[in-house]
Amino acid sequence: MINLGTYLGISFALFICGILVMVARKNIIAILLGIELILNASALNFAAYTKFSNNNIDGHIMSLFIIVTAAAEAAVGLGIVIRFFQLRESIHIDDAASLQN
Amino acid sequence: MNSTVVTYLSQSKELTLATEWLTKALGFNASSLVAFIVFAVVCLIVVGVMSTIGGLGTYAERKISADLQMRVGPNRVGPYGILQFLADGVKMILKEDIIPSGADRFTFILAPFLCLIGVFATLAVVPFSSGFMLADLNVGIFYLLGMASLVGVGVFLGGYASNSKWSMLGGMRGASQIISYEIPATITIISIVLLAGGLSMGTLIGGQGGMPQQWYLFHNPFSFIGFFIFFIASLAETNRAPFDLPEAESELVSGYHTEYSGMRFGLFALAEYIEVFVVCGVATALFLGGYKVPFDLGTGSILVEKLGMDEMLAKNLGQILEIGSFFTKTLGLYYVVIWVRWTLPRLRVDQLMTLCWKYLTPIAIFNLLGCAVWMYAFDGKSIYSLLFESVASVAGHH
Amino acid sequence: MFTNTLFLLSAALTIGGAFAVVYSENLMHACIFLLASFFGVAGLYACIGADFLAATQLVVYAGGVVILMLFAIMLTGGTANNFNRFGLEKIAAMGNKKTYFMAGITAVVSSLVLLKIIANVLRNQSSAALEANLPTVERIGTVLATDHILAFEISSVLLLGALIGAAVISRPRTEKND
Amino acid sequence: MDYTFWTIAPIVLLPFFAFVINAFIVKKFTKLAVGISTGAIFVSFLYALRIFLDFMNVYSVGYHIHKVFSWFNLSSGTQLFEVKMGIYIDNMTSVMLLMVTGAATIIHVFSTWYMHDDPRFGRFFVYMSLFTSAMLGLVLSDNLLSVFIFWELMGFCSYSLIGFYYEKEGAGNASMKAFMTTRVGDVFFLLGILAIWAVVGNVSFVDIYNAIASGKFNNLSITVFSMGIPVATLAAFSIFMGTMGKSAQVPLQVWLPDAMWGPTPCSALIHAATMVAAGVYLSLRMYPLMELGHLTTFIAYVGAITAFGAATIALIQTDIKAVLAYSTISQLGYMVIGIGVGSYNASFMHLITHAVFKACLFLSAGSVIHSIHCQEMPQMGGLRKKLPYTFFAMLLCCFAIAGVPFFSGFVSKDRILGDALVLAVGNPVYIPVAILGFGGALLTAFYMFRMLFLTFFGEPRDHHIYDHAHEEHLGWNSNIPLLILSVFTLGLFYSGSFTGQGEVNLFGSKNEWFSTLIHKPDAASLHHFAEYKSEDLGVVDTRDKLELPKAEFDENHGMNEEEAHHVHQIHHFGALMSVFIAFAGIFLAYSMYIKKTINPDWWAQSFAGWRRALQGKYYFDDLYIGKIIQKGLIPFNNFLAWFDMGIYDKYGIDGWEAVNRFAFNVSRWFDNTIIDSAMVDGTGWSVRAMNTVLRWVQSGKIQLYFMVLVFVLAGYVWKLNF
Repeated sequence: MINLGTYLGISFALFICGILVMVARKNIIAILLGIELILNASALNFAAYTKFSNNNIDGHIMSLFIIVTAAAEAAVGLGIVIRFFQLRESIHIDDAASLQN
Repeated sequence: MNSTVVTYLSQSKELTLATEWLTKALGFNASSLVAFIVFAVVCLIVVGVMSTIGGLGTYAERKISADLQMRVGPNRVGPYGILQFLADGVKMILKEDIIPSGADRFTFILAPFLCLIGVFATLAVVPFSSGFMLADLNVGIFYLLGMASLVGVGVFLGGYASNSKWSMLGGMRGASQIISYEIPATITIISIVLLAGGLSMGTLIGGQGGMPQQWYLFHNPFSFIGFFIFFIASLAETNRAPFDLPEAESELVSGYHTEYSGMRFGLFALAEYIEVFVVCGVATALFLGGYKVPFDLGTGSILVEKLGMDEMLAKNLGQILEIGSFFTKTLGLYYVVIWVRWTLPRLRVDQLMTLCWKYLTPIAIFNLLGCAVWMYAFDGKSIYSLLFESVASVAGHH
Repeated sequence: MFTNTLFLLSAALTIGGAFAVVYSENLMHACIFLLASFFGVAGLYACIGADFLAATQLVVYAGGVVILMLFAIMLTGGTANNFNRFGLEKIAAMGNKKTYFMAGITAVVSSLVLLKIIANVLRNQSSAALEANLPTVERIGTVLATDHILAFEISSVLLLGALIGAAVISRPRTEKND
Repeated sequence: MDYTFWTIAPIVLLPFFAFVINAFIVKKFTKLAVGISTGAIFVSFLYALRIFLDFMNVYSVGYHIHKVFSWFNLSSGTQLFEVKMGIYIDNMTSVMLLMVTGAATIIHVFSTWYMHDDPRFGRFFVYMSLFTSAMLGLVLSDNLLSVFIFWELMGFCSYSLIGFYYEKEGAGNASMKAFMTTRVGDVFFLLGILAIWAVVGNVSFVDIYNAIASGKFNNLSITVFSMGIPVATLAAFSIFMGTMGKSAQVPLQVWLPDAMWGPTPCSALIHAATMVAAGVYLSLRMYPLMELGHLTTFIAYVGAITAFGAATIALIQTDIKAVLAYSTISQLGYMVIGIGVGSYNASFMHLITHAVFKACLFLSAGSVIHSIHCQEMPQMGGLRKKLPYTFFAMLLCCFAIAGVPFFSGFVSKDRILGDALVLAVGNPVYIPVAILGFGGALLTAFYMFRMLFLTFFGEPRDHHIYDHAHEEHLGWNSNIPLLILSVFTLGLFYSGSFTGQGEVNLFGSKNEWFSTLIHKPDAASLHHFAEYKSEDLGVVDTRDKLELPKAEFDENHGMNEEEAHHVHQIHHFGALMSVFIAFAGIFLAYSMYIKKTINPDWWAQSFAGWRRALQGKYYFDDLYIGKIIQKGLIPFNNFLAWFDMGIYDKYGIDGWEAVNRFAFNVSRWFDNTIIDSAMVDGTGWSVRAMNTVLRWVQSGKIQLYFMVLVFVLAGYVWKLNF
């Protein structure tokens, strides 16, 4: 039961859910949730390939860096969201559509 | 399945016999089934004992506070009022379970369970003794940190879901306090991990000994400071006084569990008391030698050698001594926690954050560096062994 | 058997959580389901012996990212203006049928691509017995401090940058008094 | 001592780190920055000294250190394209390292005194550190590519330091001139590197030597105007053009006199001791290629013309630094003659000796200038009493450069001239070279002592300046460096014999370390390179470097007895002639400027035409600016401008305007008659439709962008079909 295929399948499902959330939602924080899902899917893929391909530790390292990057991204992203909210009183993504100012 | 308690118990003859009998009766190798059953039973025992300790915690708190304030405290139910917590429990179960109409039902129901799950999950790695530990994960302390952070989510969601301004303020205070104080606590833990060279509870305790000079508390000046940082940060993480801002009665009625009643409130309270126990246990394991007892009594080998005792019996006796050692130290710290609560006044929010970010975190980072330098400079020797060795070398012994 | 059970539970939690994130109408609930999904992923890591990764997943996501998200949701509640600056009605914040339709198309296209990529893997499942799971903590530590030291240092710089950046960005702008 | 990469690299890295650090701290901590620069170069000097001592005393002959690492590797399959970088140290490099670090240390120390009143005191040291590290990097380079990189870096530093006083218009122009002129040579140098790469597939010195030894260059030629030009000649010529640019050989010598706008210590380091010598160093490194390309005669002629021509210009200069600048060009010409006549060893020796005495001369000149704040010799005179130490140092250096026996200049220059004479006796083609060489030596002695006499002897010609001149006192960073340098102008540091070739031995042949250490890379020693393999960084050398004995000094230079006797005879004649010429030049100067038995004005009036030519510096500047730039480049520019304005602008832009105007008229008619009356709504609709599409494309809606991204990615992956 535990093999590469199922792991890829789970990661695939996570990724698709992430894309659905990213495109369907109009709330910036919800879109960030989708991005987190996608990042998790990729990290899971790395770990799975590590286990089922060559059992090298490098995949784990990559996953770790993905988690680190995700944390940094969440911090900065949410900072931007809060700043945006202070300026526009909205976190609707379509309010962030002006390409200037 | 890396379960220490199952490994330990499978040494006993009775369990081996039971396994053989079951294998015969069922017609397949029942060893994993037996292991699972044993594990489940032990888990239930741990949860039960811990719940009782949590309940007794409320009693102890009231009794000790009464003592500190020259009062009598609960004295009606049972001898010295010791059954008070049972009465409280019955009261909570029987109380009406109110969910406010404006509340977010799903989250409101979920929040206390999140707290409780987080606390109970941490029990898996709490080292009661060398044999009586549910699982000696090789990322033990790290796992504990991760699971304990669920409590923060629970507190936050509890505050949010109640749809009350007191609750919301309390929840946000609680969550921000918990994630802030996690940082000095984690950095201090890392400095101890540096001393021990591993993340599992077994490794962390294995580097220490039964005697106080072998504890990490007295290993070097930095770990000595680290203990106090860890203890303060743990107090804040468990929302205990003087850091009980999330439930500050004078400002926020009762903080994040203002709107909770009945058993839901009981779950929050239980989670808090068990978490205090767990945190004290971790402090014990990291700094105070954990379950270690002096003179190799833990393994029982000295009993077998000197008294000719049966090996398994000696081992079991050693386990009981170890559990006693662990509980003594942990409950001692538990007493200090209660003592602090009824002695110190509450901090302001800005003081709370100042303490964390301007004092504890820099000191913790300094400690980490100090520990690293100590390990490099003195080859991992403790200050006691350094002194002892220098004295011994002066005296001409080696 | 134990591992398989853990795997099934984790997979169910992961996928269920993810789907719930997609379908929940309440952002707070979506966040909670995301937490569930993260826990599932941690379990999945544990199933293939990535113990350190699992613990990291717990610490970083449960303790950090989700609480941050919750904070951000709380701090950005406020006024919900339903009209944009042109006076047109905005699309509902959690999406409507149209956006879900677009998302569905995107998801179908990307899933076609992904399936094409992983088709070979799914077709050729090796049924070889798995190697025993070894503890990874020490190996990860060694590799991080030797082979991947540069990436490690860069990620520390990244985190510092993110820390300062987040603080600077979200700080309320004060008027200068001169 | 076993050297690894990391025990050698600090030589370059220390000044470089000093540069990096100082670039940040120089504004606030000027003194600290100066200290860091000077300290870094001093430590480098200690490193270089150790390497030099090892090479001189310990290692066997022909031993060299060669450490490489792969810079980048684009090889695929059989096509090799790997660029390696590394360090290469042989005997010559070790001597060069010692010279560069030593001179740089002394000049740094001197600069702490000379520059300390300057508002940009610290910045000067920043440039100097960068320059020193670049020069050391060039010396340590094992391949032409990194030589080129450091070469350009030095060019930049030279540019910055010439334009150091950028408030003065002349300084700015001079720096641009230096940059542009050397650029001509550099382009050729790069072409040469490319030619070598095309043949060898690599530009490492060792590989080039191997390729020459194994005959890869043989029978390779390219056809230009139906003439077959051997690639070896082409490559050698191109690289020599680089030398001509950097070492200021005719006709690219015009930048060096103008480079004297820079601070004097920078002139001493860059434009006398090291950077200009780097060109000669490069040609010496590439000597086998020059020989293979039959370029030596050409090189000899270039050197001879430069040596003599620059010396004649120096005769009439009145600016003390200008005299030294032309003298530098002239002496570089001698080194190039040395390459041309195959006097490899002597040429390199002249490089070293010249670096020492010319650095000292420049520092002395700097000391004079610092003392009286004036550079014009007619306003000096009688400074001997005011500046006794400077006078002493300058006197020794003038003896050295004039070729007085027992001084270093005599030893090295005489050997070059002697070898030129040997060739001239055998081959009449070289006769002009020898004549120009000896003539230049006469002029050298004359103009150097003219400078000395005008500056230090006689009565003060400008009493105001003389009275305000600072008295000189001994100071660790003011005149001690001059005295140290001047001591090293004595010949016995370089050669034990009178002529430097073993004849008339004074101190025993053991003192002939220079001739023993430096060997012309002939066919035998080139084959010797095939045995060596380069090593990775950090590998400790396992070759047995002590197995072979140290080379003995060979009095016959590998020739048989009869030949050697013949050659020695010519050398003796050349040496006597040199001595005679040196004293003749000095006497001439003495009688003109001290005794005044010969009136220089008479000479000036009698040869007024020549004098005008000399004052015009042989009109090279006029040629470049007046003819090439004004008649060639500016008309070409004007042509381009005319094309732009007259053709493109007139017919292209204005024509387009006419078309537009026509379209505008048509549309106005259309608008007035049809649209305005009938189709306004339709236009409005179409505009709105277009607008809708465009708005959709650039909406700022990130999710839309993401969808498009996914679709494009999908198409791409589908197309790739993996």
